[in-house]
Amino acid sequence: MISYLPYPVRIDDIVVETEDGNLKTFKLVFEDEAQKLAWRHVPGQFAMLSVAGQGEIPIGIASSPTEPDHLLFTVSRAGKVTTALHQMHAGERMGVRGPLGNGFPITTDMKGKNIVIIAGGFAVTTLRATLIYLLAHRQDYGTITFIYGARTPGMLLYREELKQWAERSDVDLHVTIDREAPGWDGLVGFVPTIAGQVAPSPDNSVALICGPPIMIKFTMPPLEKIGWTNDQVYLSLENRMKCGQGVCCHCNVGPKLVCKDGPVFTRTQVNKLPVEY
Amino acid sequence: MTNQTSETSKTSQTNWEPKIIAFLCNWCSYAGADLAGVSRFQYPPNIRIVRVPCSGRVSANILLSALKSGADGVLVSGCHPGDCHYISGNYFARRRFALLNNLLDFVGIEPGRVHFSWVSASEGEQFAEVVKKVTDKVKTLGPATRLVKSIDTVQAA
Amino acid sequence: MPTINEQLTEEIRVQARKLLADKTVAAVIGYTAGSLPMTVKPAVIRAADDCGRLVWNSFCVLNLANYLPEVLKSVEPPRGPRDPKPTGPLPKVAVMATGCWSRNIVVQIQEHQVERERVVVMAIGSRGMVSRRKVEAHFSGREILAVTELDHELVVKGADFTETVNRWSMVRDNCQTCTHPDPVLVDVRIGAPAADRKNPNPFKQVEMIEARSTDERWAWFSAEFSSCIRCYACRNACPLCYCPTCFVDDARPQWVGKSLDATDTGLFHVLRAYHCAGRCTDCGACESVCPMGINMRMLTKKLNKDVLNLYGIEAGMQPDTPLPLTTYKPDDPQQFIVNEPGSAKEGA
Amino acid sequence: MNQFLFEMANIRDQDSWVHQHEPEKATAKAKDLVRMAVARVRGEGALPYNMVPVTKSALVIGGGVTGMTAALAFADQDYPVTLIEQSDMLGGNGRNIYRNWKGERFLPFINDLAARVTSHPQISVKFNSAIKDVAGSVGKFSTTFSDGQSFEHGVAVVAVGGEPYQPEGKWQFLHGVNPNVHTLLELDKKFIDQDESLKSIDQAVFMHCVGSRIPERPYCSRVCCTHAVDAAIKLKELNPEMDIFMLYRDVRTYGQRERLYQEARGKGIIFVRYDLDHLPQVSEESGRLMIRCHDPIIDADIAIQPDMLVLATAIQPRAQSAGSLSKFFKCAIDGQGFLLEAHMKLRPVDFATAGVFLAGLCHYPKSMEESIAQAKAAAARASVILAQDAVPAESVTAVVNRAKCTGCGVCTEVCAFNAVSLDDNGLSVINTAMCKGCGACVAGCRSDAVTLKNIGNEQIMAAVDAAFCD
Amino acid sequence: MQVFKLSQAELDSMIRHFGSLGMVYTPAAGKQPSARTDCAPGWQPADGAPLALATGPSATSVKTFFFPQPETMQTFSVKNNYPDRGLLREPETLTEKQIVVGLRPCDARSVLLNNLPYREDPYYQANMARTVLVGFTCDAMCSTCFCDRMGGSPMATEGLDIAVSRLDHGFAAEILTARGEELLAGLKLTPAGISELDELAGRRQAAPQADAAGLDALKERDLNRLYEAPLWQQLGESCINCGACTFVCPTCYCFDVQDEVVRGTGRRIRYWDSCMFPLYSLHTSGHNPRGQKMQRTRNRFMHKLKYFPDRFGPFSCVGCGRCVKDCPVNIDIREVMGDLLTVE
Repeated sequence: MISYLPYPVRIDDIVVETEDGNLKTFKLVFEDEAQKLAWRHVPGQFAMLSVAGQGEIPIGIASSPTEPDHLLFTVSRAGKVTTALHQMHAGERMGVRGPLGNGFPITTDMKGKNIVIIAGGFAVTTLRATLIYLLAHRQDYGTITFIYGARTPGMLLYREELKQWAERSDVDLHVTIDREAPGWDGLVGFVPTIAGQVAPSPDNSVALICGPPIMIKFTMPPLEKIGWTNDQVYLSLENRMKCGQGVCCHCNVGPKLVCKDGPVFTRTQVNKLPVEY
Repeated sequence: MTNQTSETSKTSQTNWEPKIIAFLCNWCSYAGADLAGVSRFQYPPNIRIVRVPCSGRVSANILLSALKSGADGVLVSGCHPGDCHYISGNYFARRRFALLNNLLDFVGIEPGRVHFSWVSASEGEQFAEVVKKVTDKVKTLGPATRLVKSIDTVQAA
Repeated sequence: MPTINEQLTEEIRVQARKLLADKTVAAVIGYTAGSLPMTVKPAVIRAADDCGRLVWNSFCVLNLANYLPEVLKSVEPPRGPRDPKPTGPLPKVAVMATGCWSRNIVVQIQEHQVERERVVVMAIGSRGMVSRRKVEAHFSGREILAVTELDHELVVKGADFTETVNRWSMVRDNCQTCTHPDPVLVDVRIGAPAADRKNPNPFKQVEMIEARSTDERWAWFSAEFSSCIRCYACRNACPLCYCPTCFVDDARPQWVGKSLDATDTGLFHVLRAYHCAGRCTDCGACESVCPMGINMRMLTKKLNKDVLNLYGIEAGMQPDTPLPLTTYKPDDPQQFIVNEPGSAKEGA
Repeated sequence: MNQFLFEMANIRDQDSWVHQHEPEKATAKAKDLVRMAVARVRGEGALPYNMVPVTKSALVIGGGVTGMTAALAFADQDYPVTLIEQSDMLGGNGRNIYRNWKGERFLPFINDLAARVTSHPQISVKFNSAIKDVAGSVGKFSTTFSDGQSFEHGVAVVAVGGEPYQPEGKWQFLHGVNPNVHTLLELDKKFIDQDESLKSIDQAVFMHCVGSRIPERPYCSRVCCTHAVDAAIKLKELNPEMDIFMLYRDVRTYGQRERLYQEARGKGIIFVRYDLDHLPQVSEESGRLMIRCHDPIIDADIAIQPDMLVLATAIQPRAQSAGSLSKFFKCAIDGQGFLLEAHMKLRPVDFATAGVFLAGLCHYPKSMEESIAQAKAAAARASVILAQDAVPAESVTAVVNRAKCTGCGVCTEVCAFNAVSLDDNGLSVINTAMCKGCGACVAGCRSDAVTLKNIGNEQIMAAVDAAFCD
Repeated sequence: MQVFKLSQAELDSMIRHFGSLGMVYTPAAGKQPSARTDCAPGWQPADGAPLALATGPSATSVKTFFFPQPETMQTFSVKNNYPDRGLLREPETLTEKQIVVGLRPCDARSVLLNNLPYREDPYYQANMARTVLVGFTCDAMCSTCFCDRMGGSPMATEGLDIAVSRLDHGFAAEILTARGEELLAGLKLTPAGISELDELAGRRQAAPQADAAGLDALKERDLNRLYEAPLWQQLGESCINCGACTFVCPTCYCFDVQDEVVRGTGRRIRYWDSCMFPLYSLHTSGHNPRGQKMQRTRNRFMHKLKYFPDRFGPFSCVGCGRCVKDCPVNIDIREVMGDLLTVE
């Protein structure tokens, strides 16, 4: 039987991620030890964040299963629930329902492969979870290429971690911003351009792409040019959803339910669907 | 059923005191209320003032949602016609309220749940009088039940 | 001898065909035959050859002005949401309109939803639309399989009966009390104009409710509106309800709850009616389409009465006069002001 | 702290002082008020202090005494001024008036004023000119004139004056028909021209309140009583034997002007009261004027056959006040078409529209010295703006959520400041520099597309809900 | 399976007897407000009066008993001084028996169809567990009825606990489940004789039968290929996007969730939503994947006739005809299906 009851969690810490203040990462800890132990998720899954009196909102899980003490969610202030969330403080109580959705195929299709992760804007959240997981199981995967772009340096998420990853030799990290900015000596250019330049060969590889639809659209041609096929590319779809568990029907894209059949689809699967996302 | 729950829980308190939401315009009626304070004009402690820039800021939606939230009475007060700080806000408000007032009466909301008044910044005593009149009227009507939202408190508590 | 409606239908077809053929308009909004007795389908006709599908009868209860803004948009050249409106003349759309529908178009023009020069009003003097619900009630429970319309009678057939009823007795309440059956906008005249009707008291039903006590009115309101299933057919059938986000759907702020309790449904209907204040032309579409048969028209009719009495305005009749809630007079009546000398509540 | 993050729970004035004998209930109320204030302020955000740089020049509209006075007040402070006048001459109505109630002649004064204006290096006068368009707002207006030229200015003073009512209908009293019926200004013209024929008049009648204090013009024109009494005295000076009757409703020779009234009585001028139910009847009988009226004091009908009838006609606003001008400068007008100040007591020479001021007869009927004082006041108020490098614009303004906007235009209609308009896409846009934050558009918007910064619907509802959260 | 024979009086007393076992609901005559705030209008508590059913299905569907409008999912408090402030709790599962009398076979079938997406849903299942369905088979069909075209039949009993059928003299009550049997425990009823059983069987045989061939034909159509067909544009153009069809539909089951707070006390409810509404699919960003009426109209029919069958097997329509009857603009799903079969 599915459940609609969120687990009670406490906000342990809130980090303002971006210069505009509109993205905050919430560190949540379970109030109930048994619930904490029972929680199992894979990167790419999402959960419903719940604020009593405001409602629920689906948010990708930004923490990796290999960080077992807490859950991380990076939330953009946009609607009613997220605005309320942004007004909350450490120590306050809220709810989490999940994990929901299918997640990335970390133990199946991705295992033993070279991994290319391409992220744009704040869609990087579940890919952060993925990267942390991959690094924790480093021996199970081939090369790891991580391409991440944001509008400005101040709009990059997880800046401390980006620095740490940059220093690692087992991750090929490319962080880019859209336009030149003072104090920025890294890559400049849109994600698709950078991806075309740095993406490895498609042999024995899998790509995970999350970002605004326009970025995804323009990222494919450069990849295709060097031989990538739609089967190798995983995308994460978003749609309005309410139950998160395949019942309420809100998130359907043709016959598929994003919450249950997704949010992760191969590009081959997505191409078969009507454009209702 | 739920409406009755709220009614009984309200009336069961032996000394029921109505809560009246008063939307006061910033320039006249709110200042009039301040003047009533400075002048120590006493009036019943039942109103809860929400300051708004102008009576023209108060929409039917706002007024009805105050009733929905459980206000036993609602008062909207602004500058006298012609004195609006924003020239014409209260004139528009007057038309909106005239129609709303009649419509609420039509659907059976007790006359006297919802009040409108003009009180200027210099009318502290007038303000106290209006509040007295409104409070007395609401008290004779008893707790509001019509168009009051109520959810099952038994399950929630 | 063809019936009046058959003649009108033929005239509509001829005129629509002409308008489409000579490219005066890009589309015609009208009615085509329905699949059930006493139903018609609103349709947008874009080809002259298609005009034979158009029909006109006494069951055209949905206000076609409802479709006008969207159809007008559909015939414009496509553009992005941020692109400015094209400057040159845009294609026109023809629409059938009776008195109340044409007045709705006037309100739509006043509210910038429709540009007058892009609308070709095919004006039809209304003879009153028949209430399907009244006919069904007349045959209480016996299923009606076919209804043939004569000029003054309806021939109603069921599995085991055929009965003729007087047409006017089955006409909707709003049409029976209508005083302006003829369109106020006329571009193409269909049939003969309808004379204004003298109605001794178009607000009789409203006054009957007003005459009741407060408690009786509340009982009436509660009973009438608690059968609402919140399908919003009334709202969506209304040409005035064109907001992209209706207050009732809005979560920020959540004006009205989503449940079926009396407060939520009551608030919805009070506010919906209020939002039509001074704009409603009593076309009756809301009431006609309600699957639960709720008489929500009483609320808008009450507002129409007050707007007329207090401000002397009838929606859609005075295109040059601002809508009543967008204007004022310094000496507007204010008996409801609690501290006004002579106020209704004074000393109450 | 940003001032817009502040909310006050008004415990003192609106709670403890007004419920002194009910401390428990007052405390319960105080808790509610605090909770309500917190709920409300939670939804608030810091708002920017918008500053508009000030263009240090002034526009004065109207070249009468008022306008000239205002222009000189600016110019003498070294601010460039453009003065526009619709005719080809400065002076306005003043040129048609013989003297003031102190007996001082107007024409020399006006000629002197006009000379100072035309010779002032900071004043440029545009004759035969009108306004075609006005853009911008306080601090930076840009006004285009009928000749196509435009002028940038930080403030504007509206002094378009008024005009005499031309008698008509039952107030015509044969004016324009019988050559012996004049208005006061027409009589002044004879004074100015030193018309000798006045001396030969044996009997004159003045009719007060012609066109004033009637339903169409319910106001008192204020200056005509004094003017009429003074003119009557002047006639007496010309011909002490002249019989003069004043047909009046109420005499308003206020302040020091009362002495004129006393003087008139002393000189034997006869005051006969009439009321609207007993309007004097004026007719021609065998070529002579015949006036029949009822004297309520002696309760008798009287008939006069004067040589001259003088009508003290009302002052009325110029059509352009209520027309193009109020549209261009978003000036409020009252029911009669006079321009309306922002607040009768607190802001008597300001318009509700920031940066625009008013003085003179366009405001309401007043005497010359009052107009002059008001002109100086308006210029002084306006100079407060010109003295600054930048002025703050209202921070609490309306904002439009375009996704919810229907473009119905209700907001544009109910905005008293013309701060709302429909853009090329037909959707509502707020000119925040002109918005005063009253919220009329918010309440008028059916689709919740407009909201007011920091006084949004959600915040008001949160405050209301908090009152019931005990 | 037992079959009893009932006179009108026995039928009435049987229904009265149900009142001692739980709440009994019957279709309301005309528009009746519901006795419950969480239950759609159209049903009323049985009042003991003899049941007089109109031909065809009740005004509103039986889904309201399984999928109430609204359903409280959780409750909470947001009062400052409340220790569990912000903590959501599930209300106690309702176990009070509700006996729904007078539904038609089409509605009975809808309960089973909805149970496919809802088989893991705790609230729906709790309502399944406490609801007993006493249905009346149809001895006549309305002109808007088409259950036979959707795989049902006016005499079908699928989904019912007890099925009551009219006979020439009196009624036959078929006890179909253990729950049905429970309801009748303690009642002295006359088993149907051979003649009644024969009559029942005869009536069942004579009734219109499920048209399997028609269903198969539609199933074989590749509707995905018709995704861009012009018929959607025409339908969408006349549709006014109200939710009447979805709300009267027994097999429309999608819901929205919202929190309500009144005077510090809150509840999270789910309530009927309609894919006809633009807000249904609107993203917070303002992007709407089904922003046009046509897209939403298409989605509703595609869901019923393609997506649901692809996922669960049967079409998500039982042919009750309510949407046909109540559509303000006469969109007739029978015509839509016909067009889908013929359009190229």
